Amino acid sequence: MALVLNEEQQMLKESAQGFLAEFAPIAELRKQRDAGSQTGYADNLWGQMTDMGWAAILVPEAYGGLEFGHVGMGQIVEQTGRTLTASPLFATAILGVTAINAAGSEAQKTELLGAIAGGEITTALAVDESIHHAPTQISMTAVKQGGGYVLNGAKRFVADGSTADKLIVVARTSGEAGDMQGISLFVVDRTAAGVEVERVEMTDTRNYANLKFSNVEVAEAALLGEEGKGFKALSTTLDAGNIYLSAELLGMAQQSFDMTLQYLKERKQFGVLIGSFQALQHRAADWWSQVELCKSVVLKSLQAMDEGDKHAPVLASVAKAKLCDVAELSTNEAIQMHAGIGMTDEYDIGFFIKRSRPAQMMFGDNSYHTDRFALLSGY
Amino acid sequence: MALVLNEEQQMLKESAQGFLAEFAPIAELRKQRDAGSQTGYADNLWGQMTDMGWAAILVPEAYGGLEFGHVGMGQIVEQTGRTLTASPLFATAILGVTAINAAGSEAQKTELLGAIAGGEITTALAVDESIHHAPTQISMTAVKQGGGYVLNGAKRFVADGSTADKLIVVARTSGEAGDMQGISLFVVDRTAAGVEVERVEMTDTRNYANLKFSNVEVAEAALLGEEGKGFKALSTTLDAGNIYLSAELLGMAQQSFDMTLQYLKERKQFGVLIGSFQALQHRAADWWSQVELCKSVVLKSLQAMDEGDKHAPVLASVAKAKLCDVAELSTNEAIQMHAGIGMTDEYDIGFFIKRSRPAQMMFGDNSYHTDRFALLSGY
Amino acid sequence: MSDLQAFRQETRDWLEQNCPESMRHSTPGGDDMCWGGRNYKFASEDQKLWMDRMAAKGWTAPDWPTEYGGGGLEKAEHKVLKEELAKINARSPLDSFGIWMIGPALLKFGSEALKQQHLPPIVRGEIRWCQGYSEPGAGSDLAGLQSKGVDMGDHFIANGQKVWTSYGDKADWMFCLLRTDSEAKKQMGISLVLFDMETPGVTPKPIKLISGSSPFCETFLDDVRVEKDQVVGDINHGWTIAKYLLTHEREMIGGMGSADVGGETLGQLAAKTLGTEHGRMNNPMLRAEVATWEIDGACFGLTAERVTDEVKSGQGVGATSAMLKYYGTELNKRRFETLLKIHGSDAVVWSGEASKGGWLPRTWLRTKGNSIEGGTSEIQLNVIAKNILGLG
Amino acid sequence: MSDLQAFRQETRDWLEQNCPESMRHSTPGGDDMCWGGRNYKFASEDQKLWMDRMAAKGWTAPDWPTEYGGGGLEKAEHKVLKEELAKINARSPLDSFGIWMIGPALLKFGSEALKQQHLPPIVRGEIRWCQGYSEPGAGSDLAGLQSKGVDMGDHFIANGQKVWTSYGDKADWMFCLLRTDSEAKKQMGISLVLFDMETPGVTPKPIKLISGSSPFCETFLDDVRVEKDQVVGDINHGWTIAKYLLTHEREMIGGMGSADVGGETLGQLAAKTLGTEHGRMNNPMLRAEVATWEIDGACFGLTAERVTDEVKSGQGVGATSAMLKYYGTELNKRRFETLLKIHGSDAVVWSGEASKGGWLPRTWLRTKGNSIEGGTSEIQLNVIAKNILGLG
Repeated sequence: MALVLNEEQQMLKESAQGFLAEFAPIAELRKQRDAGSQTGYADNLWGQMTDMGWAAILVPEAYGGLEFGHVGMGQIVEQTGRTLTASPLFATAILGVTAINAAGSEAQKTELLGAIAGGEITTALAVDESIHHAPTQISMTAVKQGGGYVLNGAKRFVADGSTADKLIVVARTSGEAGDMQGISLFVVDRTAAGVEVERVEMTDTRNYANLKFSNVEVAEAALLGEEGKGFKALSTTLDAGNIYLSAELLGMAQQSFDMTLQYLKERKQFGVLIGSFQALQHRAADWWSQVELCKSVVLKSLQAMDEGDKHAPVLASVAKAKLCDVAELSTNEAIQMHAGIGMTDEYDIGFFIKRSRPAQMMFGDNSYHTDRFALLSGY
Repeated sequence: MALVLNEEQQMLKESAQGFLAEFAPIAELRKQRDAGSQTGYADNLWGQMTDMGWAAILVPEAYGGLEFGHVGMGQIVEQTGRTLTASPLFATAILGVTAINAAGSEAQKTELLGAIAGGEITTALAVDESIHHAPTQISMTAVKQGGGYVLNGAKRFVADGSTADKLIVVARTSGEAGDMQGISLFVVDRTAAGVEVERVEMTDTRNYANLKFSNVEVAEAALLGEEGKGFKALSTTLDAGNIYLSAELLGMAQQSFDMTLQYLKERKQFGVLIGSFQALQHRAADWWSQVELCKSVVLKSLQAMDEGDKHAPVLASVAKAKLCDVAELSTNEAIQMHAGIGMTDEYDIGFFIKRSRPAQMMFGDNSYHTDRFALLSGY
Repeated sequence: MSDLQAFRQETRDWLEQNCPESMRHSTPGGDDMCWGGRNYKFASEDQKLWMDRMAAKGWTAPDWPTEYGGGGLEKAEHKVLKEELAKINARSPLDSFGIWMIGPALLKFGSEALKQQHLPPIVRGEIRWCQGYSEPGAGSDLAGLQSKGVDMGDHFIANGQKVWTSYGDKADWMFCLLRTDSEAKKQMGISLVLFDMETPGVTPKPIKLISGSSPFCETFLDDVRVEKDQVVGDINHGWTIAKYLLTHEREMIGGMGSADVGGETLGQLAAKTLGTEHGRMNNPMLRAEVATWEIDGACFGLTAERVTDEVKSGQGVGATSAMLKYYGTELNKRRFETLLKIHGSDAVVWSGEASKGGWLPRTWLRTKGNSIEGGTSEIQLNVIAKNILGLG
Repeated sequence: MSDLQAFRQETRDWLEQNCPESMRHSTPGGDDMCWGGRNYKFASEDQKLWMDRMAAKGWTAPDWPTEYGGGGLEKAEHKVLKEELAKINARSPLDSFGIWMIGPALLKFGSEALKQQHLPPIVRGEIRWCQGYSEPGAGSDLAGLQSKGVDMGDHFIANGQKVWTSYGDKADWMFCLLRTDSEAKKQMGISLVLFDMETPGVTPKPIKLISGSSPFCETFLDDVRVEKDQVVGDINHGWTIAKYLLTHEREMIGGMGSADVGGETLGQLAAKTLGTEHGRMNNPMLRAEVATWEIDGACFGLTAERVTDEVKSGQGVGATSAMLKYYGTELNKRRFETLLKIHGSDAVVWSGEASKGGWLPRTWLRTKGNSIEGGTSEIQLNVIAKNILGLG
């Protein structure tokens, strides 16, 4: 497939641009933060997004979705990177949909995907238990008992974990931490008895939680997919997550570059525009080149998911490793080139670095994915 | 100890500068290369050097040496980096002396160190057997037989291996490749029966050899130190080797920087000196800063050897890792900033990169020493 | 027993008796500094006691002359004092831009009257100083400043706006650059003046940083009266002093690069946090980053040492402060990026007790300013290229 | 069956019958190129046969018009031909600066007479071309060239010195930039002219490179007669054509970044050479370097692909050739530095059979020129900053 957007994807991109500029620009993030918002976004934002069909983009038509594909969804997510827009898009419409679609039974898909597409429920994916991403290192247990399971354990760094209606929880029904076998997925109500939710404020002022499960009893129907065989669906979900995080980081890299380029053309020092200094010109040119590389790998990864390409997992790691690297470069260079005012809270550029690091870390940072890339490549 | 040279060390440095400028400048390297020299240096050079006492600098006074210390010797070696001077200084007066002094019996020291100090013999250290430095991975065997040992095996990348009178050979008297125990050192005549010497031409046109030992019989007196306990002396020798290679790389980094800086002040493009371009100015300033860092770590490492500091092994790896890194930067930037003429054989700057890479690789490159540093630091 | 040994013994005994127990370890929050000044609220009685006792001996400024309240210590004695303080892990009794910045400048350039007036209160922690250098239009281009002092005979009337005034809202006095001759060329016609922050027309307004804290102010000057006897050095010749102070500041900021975090090296911390297998840290890529940082950090630390030793032995080439500032701050930024990776999702927690109020991410964000304040990295590279390498 | 399918079948059949077996795999030395020209010594009869057969079909320049001897293929057909050639691993029948450089320029800017004269011999591999652009005083500053052509009515008399003439000693004709109006401003007054290297006064002198080989010459021009009908485009307006050719060259050089070495990826090669333990390559630091290179290499390869696709679909922003040139050549240099580390002491062996005559270190040294020739990396960054980012 040619590495370009088709007309429909281009249109979706532009419509997302317009929508976000109007309803969820960076000013909105500042407003939400200053108001101490618990969700990180305006109350009516998700309603507007679902009205536009964004919750349904990845949902198959059979379950009431638009089945518009990953390249299209990627354009929206890239734009949310430019505007630093928080919303349930990632945790619900991407992670939730992918996990349920990959692992769920017909009945679960019909019920849950339909509800997501209709904007009726939101979800959160609870995977990691330690401070570093380690999807096989699951210690949380799910023990069969009576007609259902009893869950015990703790999860951290759960995006939307303090607000989502349904938690998709990765637990171990057999084996030991480190095993790929024995991992199972469960759909648990956030408000179920025994679920303790601790909201955690992070640098990006989004909505994260640490979760504690103490003898949480769920019905057998809460099991998503086959018992003990959840790792494959989890992997697919994490790959998707990392590719979309890459798309978001791409948007951030582009926007922080654009804002800095603009500043280089406005700010004067020593009587001339700072953009006339060759040392800054060369750094900007290299930075721009790096962002160009990022565009290509993000688009390719999105296409790979649409095509069911067997290289999608490798591409997910290539994309995430590269985007972590370039996002770090971009957010650091943005501040350095803005100099003094880049350090002030008043100026928007500082929001990029604060969102960038959590996005880099979620589901594995540069070091994790470079290592994973090497392992997947046989070394 | 203060990180400065004392007066005597400073004087030795200046005297080395003067000597090398007169008798072994880069022009001499070119001459030797074009003449297809087997040694890589003029016939009378080592004689002149030993006359000046350079062979005796590290030899204890008790064995007829000057015992002038490592900081002093380091100044000479640094200067040979500036002039790209090949000589037996490294393999004989540093590696040979260090190994014999660390492992040898009184009798061996008296005989061999005296002979080295007097300029009567040269030596070479034969350690590595594969293309990467791996001092515990010794497969070459030495089997006790009759009154002596029989050696079998092969060595590569042996500096001065095709000319040295005595080979200091690392062989295994027990254990397996990977063990530190069971390693023994032997002093073997290069011309002994069963020793096959293949001269290998490398990028720096110095004198290297691959060696093959087929049933080479040596007397018991050829064993340097205790049987099976040679690894410690070997380690000391390799640490010294790496610190002196760092000193040489420092000289190369400085000289290639100085020559490039000079060029930036001479070459015009677009009607102005290229040194007036800010992008090149910043790169030059960063490069200079890196070289400053190198000066400090090399001096500290040399001092650590003089003081018998227990951190000398860690410092050896810090110095070599950093110097490999900066030498790579220096030799690459030197060519790039010289642009076209930097690519020509006619101009001297290209000799630095050709000497730099073998010097980087000998006894472990940046990757080896960064790894070793981490291991020595407990991670 | 040599004089120095005797001095060491006396010092040790005195510290044993006079340094309060609570001043011998860090606070969990890491904010151990004591700033002094008219309105300072001491964190504890011990903190005040410790400052006052040290100030009485002149040891808040150990190498200043005794006639201005300083300790009057020789270099060797000063070193002994530092060692003995380090030995008991004593906190600094007084942190102050007075001691670090304007004090040394006054000692070098100030009139006897100015020294008598200002140095003793600095030593005693009574007056807290701030610096009025940068302006909104003149960041890297410091000499491009626009704040004016109009000559009124025995005083100037100052108008303009300063920015990046460290703790401008908490300071008692400001040392400030004014353009006092608008006809003169850029660097000429600038004076370094001193005034009380309570002078009418001085309005500091805190700037909130991305880290959430507000250590700097914008300071507005509206018809501020500055006495002529409060000019340091000659009128219109303040640029030389400003440059001296900049170099001084650069060295202070540059010196931060290689400090350990809580007594542990980056490698130890990483290994503890990530665990090891087969003798190597669990995350091989991060391990490479950590080791490379430690190697660079060690080389930088040795370079700071070497530069000092060279100066001491008279071999110094000088002008290396730009390099130390450049490399030290870049190194410190890299260190905090690596710390973030080591601490994973914990590293981006912004509030709450477990994270000490988001200490790590806030400090990490603060480090981004290291390569901006006191002259950006770009300015340092310019200085190296021009002054050291002679590139025009 | 569509026309294209039919074309594919015909092509496949023809190649099957006409591509000699020995032209279907690489030589061990890696030097598979066929340069053609008056004095070219073919490596084998097969090599000549293969060139001649392809030339007869016009497939040495498949997309050139048939009236000038080209293949006249449509884009889609050209792609099919490339695919079929790749399928049987066929070598290029003819490598030529005629086909890559001056040919396309003549097609775009040349008169009918020049096209008729020069294109067919290029297609047939009869005339080998070289490029006379750079001069000793004008490297990056190409428009600063000093070689002069003095107008003598129907011809110019050229004097000056060119440098970096690729294979100047082996070429038959040169396309050359001359200053033909010394009064005009820099870029004006330059003409692109063609002349035979056997013209009296043309003296190419090989330059030995650090790699030991001599692919370039200095070329001296002493009273060389250049006919006016051999000027491409208008007299004094050659700069436009020169820029077009530079962009062209840039794309060629930039495209080299992500090629595999002998069909293996860097990672596979490294793992094979260094061995693995617990699933990871033995040298953890080198492994990090290799993986990082592979990730960058993959992203670069995808970018080259994307840029092509964008141009095809009319979405291209253009002007990206500077970026591909810059990044591609830097990447290629990094790749060879990493290859050196992978091959350890073997990588610095300069001569002898085992090292294929020092192939690796010589090629490594040659890559250092990638970021210099065709416009240095610095020039590419200038171009990006000015033309794409609009920084003045």
